[in-house]
Amino acid sequence: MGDNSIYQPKLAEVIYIKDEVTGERAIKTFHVQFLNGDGFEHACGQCAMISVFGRGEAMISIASPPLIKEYKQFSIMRAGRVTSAFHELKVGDVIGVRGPYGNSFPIGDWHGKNLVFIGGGCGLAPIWPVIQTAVKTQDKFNRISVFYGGRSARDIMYKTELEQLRANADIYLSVDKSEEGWHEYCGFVPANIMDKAPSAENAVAITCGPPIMIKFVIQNLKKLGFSDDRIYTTIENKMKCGLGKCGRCNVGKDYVCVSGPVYSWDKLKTLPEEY
Amino acid sequence: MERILDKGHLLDWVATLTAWEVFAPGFQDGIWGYQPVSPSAEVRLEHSNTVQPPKNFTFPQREVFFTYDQIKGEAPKIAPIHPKPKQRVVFGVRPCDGRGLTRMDRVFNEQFQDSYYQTRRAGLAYVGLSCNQPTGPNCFCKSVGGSPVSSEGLDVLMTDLGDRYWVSSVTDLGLALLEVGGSIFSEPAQEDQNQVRATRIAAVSHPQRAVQNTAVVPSVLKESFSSPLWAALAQPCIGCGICTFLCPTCHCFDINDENASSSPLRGSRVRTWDNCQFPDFTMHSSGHNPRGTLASRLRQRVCHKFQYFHENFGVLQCTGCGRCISECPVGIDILSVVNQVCSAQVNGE
Amino acid sequence: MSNLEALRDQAKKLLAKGEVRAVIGYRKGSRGMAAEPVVITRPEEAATLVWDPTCFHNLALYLVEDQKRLGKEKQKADKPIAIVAKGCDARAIVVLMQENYFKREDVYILGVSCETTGMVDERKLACLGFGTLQSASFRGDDFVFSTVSGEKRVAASEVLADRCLECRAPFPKVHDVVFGAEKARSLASPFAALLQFEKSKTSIADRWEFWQHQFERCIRCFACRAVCPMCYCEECIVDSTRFVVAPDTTAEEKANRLRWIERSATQSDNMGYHLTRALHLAGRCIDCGECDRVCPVRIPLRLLNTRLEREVRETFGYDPGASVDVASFVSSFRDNDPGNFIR
Amino acid sequence: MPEQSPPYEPKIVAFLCKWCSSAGSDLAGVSRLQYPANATPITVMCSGSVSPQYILSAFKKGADGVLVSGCHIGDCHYMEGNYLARRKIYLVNELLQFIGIEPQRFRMSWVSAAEGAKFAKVIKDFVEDLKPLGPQEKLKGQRP
Repeated sequence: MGDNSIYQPKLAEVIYIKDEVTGERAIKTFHVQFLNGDGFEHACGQCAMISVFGRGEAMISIASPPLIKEYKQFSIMRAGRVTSAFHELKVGDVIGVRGPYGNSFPIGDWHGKNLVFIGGGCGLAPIWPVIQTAVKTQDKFNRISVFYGGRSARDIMYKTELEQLRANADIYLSVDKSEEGWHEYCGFVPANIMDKAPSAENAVAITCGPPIMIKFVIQNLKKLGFSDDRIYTTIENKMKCGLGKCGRCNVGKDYVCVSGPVYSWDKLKTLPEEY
Repeated sequence: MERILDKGHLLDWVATLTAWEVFAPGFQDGIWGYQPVSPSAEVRLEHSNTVQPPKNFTFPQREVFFTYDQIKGEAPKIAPIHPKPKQRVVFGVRPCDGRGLTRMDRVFNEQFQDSYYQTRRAGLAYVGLSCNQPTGPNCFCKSVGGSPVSSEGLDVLMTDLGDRYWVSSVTDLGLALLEVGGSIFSEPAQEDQNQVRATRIAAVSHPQRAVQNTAVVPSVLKESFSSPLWAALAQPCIGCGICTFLCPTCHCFDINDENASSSPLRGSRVRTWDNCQFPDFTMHSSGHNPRGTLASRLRQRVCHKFQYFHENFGVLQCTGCGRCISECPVGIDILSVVNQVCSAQVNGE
Repeated sequence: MSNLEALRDQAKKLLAKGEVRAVIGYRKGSRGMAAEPVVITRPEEAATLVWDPTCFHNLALYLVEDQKRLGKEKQKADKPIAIVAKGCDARAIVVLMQENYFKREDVYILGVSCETTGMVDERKLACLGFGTLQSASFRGDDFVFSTVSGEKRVAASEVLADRCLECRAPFPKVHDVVFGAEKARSLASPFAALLQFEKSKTSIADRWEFWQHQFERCIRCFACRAVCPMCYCEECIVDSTRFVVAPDTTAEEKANRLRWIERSATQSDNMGYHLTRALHLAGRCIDCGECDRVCPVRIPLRLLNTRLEREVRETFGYDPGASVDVASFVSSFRDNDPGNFIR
Repeated sequence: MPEQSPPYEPKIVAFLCKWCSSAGSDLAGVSRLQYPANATPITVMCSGSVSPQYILSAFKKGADGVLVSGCHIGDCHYMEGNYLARRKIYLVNELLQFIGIEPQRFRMSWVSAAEGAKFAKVIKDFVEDLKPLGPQEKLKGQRP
């Protein structure tokens, strides 16, 4: 009976590790493959509760698109006890994964539209599966643009992948302050949006990043004419169960782990600001 | 089924319940609490109410989910742990705590069913005792949709008629408990009928403290999120966990890995009670804290009980037992908080 | 008798003249007779202050909160904050000053003397079966309670909290102004409860059985810690699973923080918490008894604290909370401290 | 004779100050003194740095006995660390006995860098005193 427990993780093996960003705000990308024929399907934007046994669990968004069935991708910034444990893992180590949790981006509603993605810092990971899915099924969408910024050039994650994306999408990178060897935009992500001014016409904006960035991105998107129901974002709160029970991720009546993490701005703005 | 039980025969009934572990209120260590009933023990149901609700029977403070055992370089061995199904009867549960169980059911038994809770819940029977008088000065069950004679969440409801109990079954499980007792009970006479009716009417008519205008509280609280009163009312709060740990409906928890040995790695993943009043409850690992102030945490507790739960499940979460009021070290009074915040909002203060 | 009107007048005057930022005191609570802590900032609020036998709370706690808030907001107070302080509260304030938590000029002490009584023990009072109580007041050596069936007068010694029965100094020695007199009293001997316990549990086995049972019952609500003015650590050892994170806390530190005590309320973990807390309070605990009063499962925490307090007083000749000018107990020593237990 | 399980060997956690007691234990080692191998030494900078929670933690993790050892009074490398340790550890000792822990399970000693023989004797005595008590279960964490 315990096997059916909603708290029981499935075992998965780490098959690939990549250092995305090094230093203080280190980010690593992991591919994990379920053992024993286990597994689950997920949708773009959903999360999983992943754990290093002996250290604990953390809720991390699944960064691989649903099209990829062989493994799940997680890009994790080193921030605390559990995420540090992930950074110590080696290929071949076994972790626990349970999920998928939360809602997902309504990609089906966006067919025929222009997609504007806006990410900052490690906030590229939650929207990455949407970008991947959109690019791989490009015939269903119009123009795809990706705005992404980091504090400095070395904080930019998915560097290679972003370069490859240039063939299929408009990529606008930025760093907060100018630095040697950087030839793209210097300044914060919200400013970069105003600089490039993507058209709101038939477009949907999807943003994820630090709360302060999201706040100004949304302000600027509205200036550009994006209506509240065409702006999507994800929020993250501390989570322990992923099942709407443990009581800490709620924003008003909404448990982010069940009703979120994906919100359109017209929905999110009705909730109290507790995130 | 309605029956009459002589008070002197209460233990005889308990003795027939051989298939069940029986618990009843007892006075130990200076407080009333639920204790296992041994054949020789005296069962006393004249308690006011227990300091702790019977929450532990379905949601213990510590629940082990599984153990892990890993030799370095090998895959971990995971051994699920699950409570053994147990048949338990708890005597003397007050109606507010019976209703508390139904609120916990909504959380653990609906979307994403919690098998730990379910297993413990499945074998559990509450033999309730209606409150002829409010059990304490801070009872307010009537104003949150309950009643001192409510049978919600109970399997059997007993009413004290002086030298005997009126015993009525509420659920099939309750009926089974009465049937096991068999001839220990007697058929109620017309006089008993009259007396129980009169007793219950009197019970319900006792004055209680009250939430004002309960019907509009959820919607008014929703408008009061930014009220300056939250900060003022939270000023004396010391941020302890009494209010929530003693609440029959608070269910927040934490999950941690507890290691017994680091090499080989051995330990267990454990759920423990947690508490929205602790400052680190919602703190992100970055240090950002969506509910970083005492005011925001008091608001969370009150709004969860009186607004969010209502929005999600259509009923108030609070059952009016009054424990959080009586036991608060500094006198924070959920009734007064709700009433003050709501009246300030309604009166546009 | 401490004159409530004089106390209110003084508080009002201090606020009206702008001599203090706020006054920490007691007011009537909403749940029956008990008073509750309040912080007032306007002179007209002074009329709500009360002083009665239900003013249990050690208000020094709110001085700590105030300092923490100022620190967090990186502010410096331009004026002192006033506080109503009983004998025990004033001792707590002295310990906090000894530890440089704040300075004497940061606080204006409105001392109140408990004279020959003290604070009521609600559990003892409940045994008298008065039913719902509306208010409590001092009357000489007695307490008067107003109940639904009229006034009840009870000798204070019958329902006094143990801590007050055993109190050596029911008068706030350190104060700016004091209400009420320093009176001689003949109450129970210091450590009476402890001595009675020791008489009843003489063997190691008896004592273990007792404490094992007590620690098993702890539900880890941390009310004992929350209510204690001396438990001001930013990060308590029990929070090592989830500790205070400052902007400059590195991931490294967060990852490697030691986990002294798990969150599970097991006997072993509970014991680790309570014993460590008792030792952290050695020489600092001024026996306000608040931890004992607030414990919802009635663990007799005062026994642990008074056991160490007795050592501190009798073996080391140290009087906690008596003077700002002596070094704190754990940061000082005497050449003749006992060493005969050392091999 | 029937086969017997190996005799009970108590586990001791010994907090030894770096300057004296730890050096004393090294001396006991290099002098080839015979003493029981029951102690797990943990070198600390000073006996004054041993927090009560170290001691409780050692018991919680299953130590049968805990030893704190430092420089003799007057010899502290930091002048007064061991004076501070003395009153602190005295209270730990009293409190442990108060809650019903056998007094034999906790011990403090002064061992200088030159006292290899004394260190050996402290450990030997400790082991002898602990053996009759059997394993320490009172403060040990029981999991799961």
